[in-house]
Amino acid sequence: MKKILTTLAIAAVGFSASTAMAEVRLGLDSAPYPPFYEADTNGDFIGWETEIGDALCAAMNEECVWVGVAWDGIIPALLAKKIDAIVGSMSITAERMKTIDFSDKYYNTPAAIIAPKSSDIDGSPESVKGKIIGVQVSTTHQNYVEATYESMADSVKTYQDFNEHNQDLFAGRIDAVVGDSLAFKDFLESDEGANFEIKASLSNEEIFGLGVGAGIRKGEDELREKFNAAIQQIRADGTYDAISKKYFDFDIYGE
Amino acid sequence: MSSDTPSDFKLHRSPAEALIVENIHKKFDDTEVLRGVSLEAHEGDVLSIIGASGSGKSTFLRCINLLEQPDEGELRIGGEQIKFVVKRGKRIPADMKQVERLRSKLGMVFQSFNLWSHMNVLQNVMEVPVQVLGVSKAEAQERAEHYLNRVGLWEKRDAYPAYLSGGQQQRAGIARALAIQPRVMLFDEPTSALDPELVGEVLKVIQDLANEGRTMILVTHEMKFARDVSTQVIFLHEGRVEERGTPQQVFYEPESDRCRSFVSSIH
Amino acid sequence: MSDLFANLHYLSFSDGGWGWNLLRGLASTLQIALGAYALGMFIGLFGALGKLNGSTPTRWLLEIYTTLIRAVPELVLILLLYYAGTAAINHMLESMGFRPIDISGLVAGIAVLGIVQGAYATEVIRGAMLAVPLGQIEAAQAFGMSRWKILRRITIPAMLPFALPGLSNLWLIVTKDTALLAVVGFSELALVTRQAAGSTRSYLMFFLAAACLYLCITLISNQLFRYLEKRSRRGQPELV
Amino acid sequence: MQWYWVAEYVPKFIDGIIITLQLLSLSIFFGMILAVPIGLVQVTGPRWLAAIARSFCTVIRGTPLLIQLWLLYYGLGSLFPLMPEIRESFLWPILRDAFPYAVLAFTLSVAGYEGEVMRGAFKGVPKGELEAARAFGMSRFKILRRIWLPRALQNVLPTLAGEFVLTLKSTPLAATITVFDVYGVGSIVRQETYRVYEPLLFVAGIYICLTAVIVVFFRWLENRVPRPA
Repeated sequence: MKKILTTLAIAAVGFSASTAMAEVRLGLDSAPYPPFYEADTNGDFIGWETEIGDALCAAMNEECVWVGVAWDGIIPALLAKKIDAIVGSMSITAERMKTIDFSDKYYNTPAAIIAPKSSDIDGSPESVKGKIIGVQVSTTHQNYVEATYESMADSVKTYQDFNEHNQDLFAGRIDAVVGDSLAFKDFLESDEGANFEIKASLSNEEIFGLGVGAGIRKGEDELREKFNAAIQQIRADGTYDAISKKYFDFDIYGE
Repeated sequence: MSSDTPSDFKLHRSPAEALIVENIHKKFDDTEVLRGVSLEAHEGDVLSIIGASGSGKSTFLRCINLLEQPDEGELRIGGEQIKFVVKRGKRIPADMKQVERLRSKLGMVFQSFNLWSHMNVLQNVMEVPVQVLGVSKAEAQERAEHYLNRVGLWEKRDAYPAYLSGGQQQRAGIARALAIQPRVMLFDEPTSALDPELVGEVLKVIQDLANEGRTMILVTHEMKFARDVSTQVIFLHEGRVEERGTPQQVFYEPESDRCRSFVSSIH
Repeated sequence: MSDLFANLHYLSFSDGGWGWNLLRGLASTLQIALGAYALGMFIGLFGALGKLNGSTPTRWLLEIYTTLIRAVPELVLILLLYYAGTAAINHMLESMGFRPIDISGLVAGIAVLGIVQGAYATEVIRGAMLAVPLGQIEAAQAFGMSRWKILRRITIPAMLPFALPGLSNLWLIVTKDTALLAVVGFSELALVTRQAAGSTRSYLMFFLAAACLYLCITLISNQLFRYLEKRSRRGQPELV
Repeated sequence: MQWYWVAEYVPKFIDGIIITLQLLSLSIFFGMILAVPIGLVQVTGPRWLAAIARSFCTVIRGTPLLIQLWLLYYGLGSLFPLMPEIRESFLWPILRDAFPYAVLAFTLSVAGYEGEVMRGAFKGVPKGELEAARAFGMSRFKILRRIWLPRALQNVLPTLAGEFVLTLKSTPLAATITVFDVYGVGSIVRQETYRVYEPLLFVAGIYICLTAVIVVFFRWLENRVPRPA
């Protein structure tokens, strides 16, 4: 009994100690999404987007921590104040704007469909007839697949995690995957991805939105403005390009 | 004792041979429980086996239908010899089919009833005729109701064992044994697990069966009962037959001192 | 299969290996499990007392609590409590004029699993308390012990042998239920495994490794509980 | 709280309930079929077989179902590309689908947990009843079929409802490998409507109803089967 009470006391202390709200908590998907972000073997998040996020925080003069959450629960986590901003490759869309606000975009890359090299999928709805398409849930890519391919395809399978549809593509359980063209790079360059290629770049501004921005709770305009200012600042002072150069050989910001 | 009973002998004795057990030995680990026990039962015999606790009488009865495997000795049931083989140093029946067939000729009544608790009384009594003897369901039911009537349990035929008194359970157990129409009935201390006031109703049923001329082997602590119903009484002591004879001989003129002091309890 | 062993270096503790990270995940798993178990016990003890001695409304509330928790999948409960629970607490605090608090993933995980555990623990402990012969408690009352003292000195020690099998089972359940927190993105063993598997694409190997770690927890716990059961049963004949 | 979405998603939820019930009934059916021999050999089987059965139960009960599920689906899936002949085989349409993996994982889980329960149940049948069956000449198989198994099942009946509810409660895990059961449909609603609590509460309500159905069904079953007092 004593032990139980002590444990509870410790838990209560830990509880009250965590009430401080000094830092900005940046939320991203716990699952790896290279080259934008992934947990390294130490459990720390690394990648282009985390470097950009750290640079933004430096520009905002804020202390930031990264918090991994489940992708399909990332908006609820923001609303439940488990995180303060989503910096995890979330596209700015009208649908999401009903629930949350976004900062200005900080990158914009095209979506793509990948399939085995031998496949005759070319990105057109007709070419996916009778095929099974995989896509990550709660993404603009899912919206695109539902709008464009679902009526033609055999079925659409949705995944929690970007890597899992790649794994199922590799295992042959699905015939094609729709996702971010850059995020596919890592997979296509691996041994498992050697037999696959980008079949087509997909564009649809209405669905894919205007690029990726930081998701922020409605009504927190102050934080949003801070993000916007910081994005402008790192674009202007060369920090953005310096970081991007380490990862990409082209301008990821888009036109 | 000859295992080859001449037919004139049979005619002479008139009743046919029902069960012959010869020279049974049984060891548990290092304890010798039976050291050569023999017995011969003919149609209509009522044999009682008495003796102190641990004298081996229950083990002996269980050896008869091979619930225990005797280490030595022979068994003949209804004239059919049980075959044994030795495998990995253990003596076991050679042919389980034969054992099962012969077992279904022996109606065993247990000390703790051992009714199947997931079946009601009627199902308990019908089970072996239908499942082992291949009797049709209709006939088995007729038979079962007949024997339940005999033991005075017809009204309880739909009850489950758990809802019966010990005496009723044991009478159901007797009906179950009767329903296979056995060559020999085996009773293993049928009243030991009963409250004293319930012993009478069970003994009465057994008494009736004895009067009817059924062949029975009875292991019991009820001395007076054994004296009254038996055609032969066997007194076991430390795994050996110490005294054997008519009730008169065993209870009133025993040759052995041990038997005399044992049976003195009923005087 | 050859693939399975070619990637064994991913499990190493040196640079580029996920060994330490898996162990860190294991540590969080144990931390949450211990916390949730303690909380569950606490709820269970008072839940059981409430069910046995509480007023009618208390008993009704506890009945609803245990029934609902035991009828809804843990995964749904975790999501509900994880998102709604913290939001509700903050909402309440704000309406009462306090600042919202930051409930860390660890605390939330412990709270969620603890509430689930509490429902089961309530039933286990209630059953065990009912199994304690009334006479022992009456004896304590007769000697003038206070209610609290009777609970501490007599009821709890006397019910332990009856409760331990159920409680050890609950411990095994909570260690495995921590894996469900992976679905809300909390970094414990299952999620770390998933990250490692996703990064290295060695799914089979990492899931096997994680299964082994969980199995180790179970086997070690079994030994521990066996010892505890033996101890708690001192002075009593074998339970049948 | 907003519930405007319910009407729109009712057909999807019905599909989800059907998937959940299929998952539940198939895994319980196959799981119990496995559990009976797993329990039996631990009581009466040869030592090596009993050891295998015991280890199986320990492993299944000692590791999270989620890990088992992922191990089967993604772990085994990663082996397929190494064996091209599998893709040519007639089994591929089955191996390709996620549903059979979920059924397999839950079946093994039921087998592991209920195997342990059946072991206790077989052990709990009074020796005397089995002996009586032997004494009347029943064969080993007939004793198992007529006496031992029915008695063991009767022993476990009161616990089965609880065990099946536990299985029902674990079926949402299938959603993590792309099977759209009730929980999976709830997730779709969450993603499409951006409402967090209402879909979860709705899903919780469905599970409560399903649980109630199981409990009531078993109570009815129990009343039909006599219990030894």
